[in-house]
Amino acid sequence: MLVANRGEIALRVMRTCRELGIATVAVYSDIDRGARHVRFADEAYPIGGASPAASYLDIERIVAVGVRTGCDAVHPGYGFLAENADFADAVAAAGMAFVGPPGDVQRALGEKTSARRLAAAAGVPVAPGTMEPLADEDAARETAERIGFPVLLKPAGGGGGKGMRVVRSAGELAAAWRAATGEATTAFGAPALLLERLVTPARHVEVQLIADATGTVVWLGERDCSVQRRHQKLIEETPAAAVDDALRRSLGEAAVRIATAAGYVNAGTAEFLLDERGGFVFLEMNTRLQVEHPVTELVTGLDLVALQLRVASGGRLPFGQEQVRRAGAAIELRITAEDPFAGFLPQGGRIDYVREPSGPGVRMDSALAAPMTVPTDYDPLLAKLIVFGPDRASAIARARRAVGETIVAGVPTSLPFHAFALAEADFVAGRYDTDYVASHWPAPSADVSEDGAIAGALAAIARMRSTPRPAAAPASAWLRAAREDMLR
Amino acid sequence: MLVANRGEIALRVMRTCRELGIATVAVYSDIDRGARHVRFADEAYPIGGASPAASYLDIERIVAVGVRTGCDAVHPGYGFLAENADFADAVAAAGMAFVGPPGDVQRALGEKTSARRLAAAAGVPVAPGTMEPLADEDAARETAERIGFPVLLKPAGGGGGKGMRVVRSAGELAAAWRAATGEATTAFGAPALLLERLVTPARHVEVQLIADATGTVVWLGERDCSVQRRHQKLIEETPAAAVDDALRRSLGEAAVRIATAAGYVNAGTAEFLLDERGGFVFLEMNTRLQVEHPVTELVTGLDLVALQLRVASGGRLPFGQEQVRRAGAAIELRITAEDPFAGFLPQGGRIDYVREPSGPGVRMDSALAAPMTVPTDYDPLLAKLIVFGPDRASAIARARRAVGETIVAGVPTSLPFHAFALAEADFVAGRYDTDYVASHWPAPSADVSEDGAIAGALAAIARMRSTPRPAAAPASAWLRAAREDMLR
Amino acid sequence: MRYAVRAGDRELSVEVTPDGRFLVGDRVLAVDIHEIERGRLWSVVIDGHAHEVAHLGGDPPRMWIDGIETRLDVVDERALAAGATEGRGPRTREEIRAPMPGLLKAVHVREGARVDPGDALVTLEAMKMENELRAVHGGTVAQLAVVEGTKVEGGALLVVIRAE
Amino acid sequence: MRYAVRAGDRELSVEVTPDGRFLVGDRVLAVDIHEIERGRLWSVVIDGHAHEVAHLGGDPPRMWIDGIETRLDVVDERALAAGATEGRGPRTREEIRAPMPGLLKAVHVREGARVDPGDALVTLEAMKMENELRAVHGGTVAQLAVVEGTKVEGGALLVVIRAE
Repeated sequence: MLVANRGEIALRVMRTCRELGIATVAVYSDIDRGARHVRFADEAYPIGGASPAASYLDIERIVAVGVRTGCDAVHPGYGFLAENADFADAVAAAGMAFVGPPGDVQRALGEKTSARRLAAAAGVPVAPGTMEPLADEDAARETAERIGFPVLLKPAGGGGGKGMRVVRSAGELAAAWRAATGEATTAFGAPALLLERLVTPARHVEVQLIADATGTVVWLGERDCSVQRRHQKLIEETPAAAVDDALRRSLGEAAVRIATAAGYVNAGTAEFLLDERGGFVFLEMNTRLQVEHPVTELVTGLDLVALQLRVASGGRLPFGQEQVRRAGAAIELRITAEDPFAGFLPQGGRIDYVREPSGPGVRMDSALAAPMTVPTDYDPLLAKLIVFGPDRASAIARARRAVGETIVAGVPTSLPFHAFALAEADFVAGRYDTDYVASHWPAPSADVSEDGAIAGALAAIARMRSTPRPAAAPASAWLRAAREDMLR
Repeated sequence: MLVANRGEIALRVMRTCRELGIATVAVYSDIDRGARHVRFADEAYPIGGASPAASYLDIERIVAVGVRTGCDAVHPGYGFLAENADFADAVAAAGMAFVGPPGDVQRALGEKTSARRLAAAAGVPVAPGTMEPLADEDAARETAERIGFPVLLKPAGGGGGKGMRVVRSAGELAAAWRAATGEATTAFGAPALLLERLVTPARHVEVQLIADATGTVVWLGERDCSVQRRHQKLIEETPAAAVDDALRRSLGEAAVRIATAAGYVNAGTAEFLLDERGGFVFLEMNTRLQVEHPVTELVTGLDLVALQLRVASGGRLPFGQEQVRRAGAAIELRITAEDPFAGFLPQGGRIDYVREPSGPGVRMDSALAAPMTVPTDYDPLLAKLIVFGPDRASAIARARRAVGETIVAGVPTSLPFHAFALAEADFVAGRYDTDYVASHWPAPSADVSEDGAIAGALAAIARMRSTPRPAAAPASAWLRAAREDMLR
Repeated sequence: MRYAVRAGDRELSVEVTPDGRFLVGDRVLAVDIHEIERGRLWSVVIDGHAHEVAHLGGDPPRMWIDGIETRLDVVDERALAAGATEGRGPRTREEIRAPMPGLLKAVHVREGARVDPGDALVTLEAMKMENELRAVHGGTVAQLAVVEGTKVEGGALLVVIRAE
Repeated sequence: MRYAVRAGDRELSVEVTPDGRFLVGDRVLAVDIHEIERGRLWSVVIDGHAHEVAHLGGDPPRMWIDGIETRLDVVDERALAAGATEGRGPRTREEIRAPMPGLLKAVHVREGARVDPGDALVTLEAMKMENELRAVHGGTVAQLAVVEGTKVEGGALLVVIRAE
C-alpha cells in the first residue's frame, strides 16, 4: 500500500495497514525525511523538494514509486491529490487500486457546480447560485446582483474551504475575485470559480458515507463542523446538537441519494448548511476521507480506513444501514500551528517540547514529535485530539481535561482557543454556528488565576536566574509589550 | 478528594475527578516530588521518606492531610493502604468518605481464610486447604500432607499475589515458610499464612463487581489474568477466551453471592481459578479497584472510578444488571520496570527517552515521563497499555501495532515479553493458563531480521562515531557478551 | 530583587528576598519550585497549591500555566524604573513584522500615507493562504521595508507606522 | 573500518569504506541514516526499507529495532582481532552482579565451594520481593564480594565463579 500523503493522516492510514498486515510505502519531500510517517512505513522513497508541486502533488513520480515497489493500492489521505481525478485515473491506469472513488465520479462531484446540478437533480435542495463555473468577473457581478449580496465566491475545483471569499457588496467583488482566483490556482491548479448566496448564520453539518462497488451506500451519521476560522474547521463533533433523529435521517437519506446518483464508491462526505429552522441545503461532496472521520469512528466503533481498503479491493460492506449502531458522543479538536491571538495566522518554527494527553476516552491522531521543525509549506495541522464520552457533557469535560494536559512548545497553536471554547457557555450549550469564532474570539485574554500568574512568574524568574541573561533593556521591554498588543 | 497513592493509578483517579469538577489533593514521598500525580493535582503535600512505611503507608499523616485540606473523600487506589481496614476506619472516623468498602467488610474479606469461609457458606466452591490462618510451620506441614502436595503458601493478610510460595514437597516447606512469612510481614505487616492445594494448570479468571449502599450488586463481566510471572499479572483481557456466556453468568452470580453475603459496597473483584473442564474455585476477593479495571471500562463504556465516587457518596448505581452492555474485546499490557531476560527482576534507574503509542483504539494509563527516575522502593509498574477492538483478533493486532510504537529507554521493561506473546501461537489462539510464562519464556532471543540487525548496527556505529569513545577493549567486549549470556 | 510581572492583563510585583523568600505585595509565600524539564517545565507549589508551568517560547514568552496559555513578561526593578516613564508615555511607533516566512503578494500603502486602525497594509502569502496584515493604531507610514513580490523571513520588518 | 556485530544470536560484519559506503559481506548497501533524537533515536533507510532504531542503554546496549528489542554489541576490527582468540576460547569465569539495589538477605555458598548450573548463590531483597540469583555455568566460587545483611548497589559484584 502506497500512502501518498504526509503528517498525521499518513500515519493514521499506515497504522490500520499494519494492524491488517499490509506493508506500507511512504513518499516524502526533502524536508520530511525525519517525519513520523517516513519512520513508521515499511519502505520510504523521496519524491522531491519541499514545495507541494515538487513532491506531494507530483502524480508521475508518486505513481512511479507505487509501480516500482509493486504496490497493489494507493491511499491519498486528504488534501494534496486526494480529490484529483487525474491522479485517481493515473493510479488505476498503472494497475493499482485507488482508495477512493474513481476519476469520473470525482469529476462529477469534485467540480462544485456539477455537484450542485447532480444534487438538484436528485431532489436535494442547494443554495441559490451558479450551476456552471463563472465565465469572468462580470458574470460573477451579474449573478451576485441577481441572487443578492452577501454572496460566497468559491473555487469550483476543490473543497476544504480553501480560497473562499465572502463578498458583501459589489465594491468588494473585484478584490475578492482576484484573491480567490489566485488561491484557487495555487491550491487546486484551476482558477474556475462559482458563486452562491451566503447562508449565514448557519450550521455546517456533514454526513459520513461509505459505499461499495455493488452500489450499496450506507450513511454513518452526521458531524457538526460549524466552529471554523477562514472557512476551515477547528472543532467537529457528533452527534450534532442541532440535529434530532428525524433530521438526521433526512440528511442521511439526502446524502445517499446524491451518492447513488453519482455511482459513488468508497468513503465520502456530503456537506450541508443548516438554517435556524432546521432547513438544509447541499454544499458539496468531499470525495475522500475527512480530517474529522475519527469522531464517527468513536461513536460507531468502525475503522473507516479498514472499510475503505475493503471496498477498494472490491469487497462488499460487512453491514447494511440497519446494522449501523451509534453510541455516545465524540469531539475532535484540531491542534494547528497557528496563532489564535493573531487571527489564526499559520506559523512555522521548531517544536522543542511536546506532552500529549492520554487516559480514559482520549485518542490522539498526531504527527507531533520533539524536536521537530514545522514547515510552512503544508497545511498547519499538527495533531487531532479526539475524545469520547457517554454523552456530550462528559465528552466536553473530558476534552477540557485532555487539553489541560497538552503542551506544545516552540510554535503557537490553536490550543488556547480550544481551552476557551470548551469552557464557553454558548459552545457548552451547543449554541453555535459558522459565525462562532468571529463572534466569540479573540476572548478577553485568558484569565490566569492570581496564584497561577505568581506560579508562572516564579518559574520565569527561576529560569532567568538559572540561565543568566542580560535583564531586558527597558525600551525593548515595553516595545515587546507594544508588539504583543499589536498581535491581539 | 485526597488520592492516597502514586504513579499511574493516582493520575487515573485524578483525571476522572477533574472531569467531574472535583478538586484533588495529592500526597507524595520525598523522591516523588516531581512525579506526574503531584504535578496534576490541585494541591500536593509531602508525607515523608521514600520507603512506603515512612509515607504512603503512614495512615496518621495521610488522614491528617485530608482533614487539614478539608477533603470530603479519600481514594486509596490499589496497593499501599487500599486493603487496609484500619485505614478505611481511620478515614471514616475523620469524617471523610472512604472510596471502597468499609473496614468491617474489608476485614471479613481481606483476611483470606475468612473470605474462604464466607464463600463456602455462600455455596461457592473453594480450593481444598485451611479455613483458618496456620498456627505454625507444623500446622502447615500437617495440612499439606492431608490435602497433598503441591500446595500454595499464601499471606492471609493481603492479595495481589505478593509473597506467595509454591511448595512441591515436604522438604521445601521450611524454606518456603520462612520466605513467605518474611514477605507477608514486609508487604502487609502481618505474618499470618494460609495454605491451599495448588490448582495447576489453571486459568486465573476474575469478575468485576460494583455495589451501592442500598445492597444492589452488579457484575460487569470477567477478565482473564492468567499470564503471570511470580503470581503477578502481566496481561489481562476481556472477554476471557475460555469463558462462554453460561460460565460467565455462573461466575458473575457466584461473585455477587459472595459480595452480597459480605454486605459489600463499592468496586471489588472476585478472583477464581478455572480448571480445564470449566470447573472453578473461589480464590479471594480484592476489595479495591484493580490495576486491570480499564479493560472492563473499554468493553462496557463505564468509568469505574466515577461509579466508585458515586456510590461512595451514598448514590445508587445508575443501572441494573440487565442494563450492563458489553461489546468488543480489550487487552491490557503492564509495562513494568523489570528485565524479562533476567527472570523479570525489577530494576530501578533513570528513564531518559519515552515514546508512548497512540492512534485508534489505544489508551495509555501512564505515569511515564522523560527524564524520570524509577525508584526501587515501589511497585515496578510504569504504565498500562490498553487496546480495544471489535473482536479479540483485532485487539491483538492493535496491541502488536501499539507495542511496536512504544519506546522506553533507560531501564529494561516488560515490553519485549509483550511483543513476544502478542505474536506467539498459543496466546493468539487463547490457549494459555497460569503456567504460560514459565512454559513459553524466555523465548529464543527475539528474531531481528538481517536488515533490522544491519540497521541497528549502522545506528550504533553512527553513534560511536558521533560521540567518540574508546573502541571497546577486547576483553571487556567478550566479557560483556558473557554477562549477556548470563542474563538470558 | 523585585520583579514587575505582566501575565495577560494581570500585573503584579514579586520580590525575592536575599534569603530566598518570595513576597507578593505583603503576602509571604511558601514556595517549592521543582524543575521538571530543563528551562522548559516546572512544578511550582505555592502554599500547598500545585501548579504546572511550561515555557512555550516566544518574545515576550508564552507561558502555559495549568493548561492556560498567557503572555508573561518579567522585568526586573532596574529595567522597570528606567522604562517606567517611557512605558507611561504615549505609544509613538508601530512595527508590522511578518508573522511567518512567505511571499509578499501585495503592498497596499505608500510611504507617507495616512492609515487608520484596521487598514490593510500588505498581503502575505504563506501556507497556501493569503493573509492581510493590518494597522492596529494607525498613523503615518514612516517606512516601507519591503517591496511587492519579495520573499520575506518570519519576523522580518515590513512596515513602520508613526503615530500622530 | 570493519565492525563485528552481534545482534541477539545473529553475527555479522559491517564494513564502512573510507568514501562512506557500507558493505555487509559482499553486499553494497544504499544507506540513509537520519538522527531523530541525539544519540537515542535514528531512522535508517536501507535500499528503500525504512527502519527505526532506538538506543535503550545498558552494556552491552539494548537496541530497539522496529519494535523488537535486542542486545547489540559492536566491536571494531582491531578489538575483534585482539579479542578473537580469547573470544573463541572457553568461558573461564562468571560474574554475578546485583541487577538492582537491594538488601542481601542471604548468601547460600562459601568461597571454594563447587556450584552447579542453576544453584542458588545469594538472595537479594528489593521492591518488596526476594529474588534468588543463581549460577548459570557453574564451577568453583572464586570470590564472595559481599556479606549477608549488607545493602548493595545495582551492578555491584556479588560472586565470582571460576569454571573447571
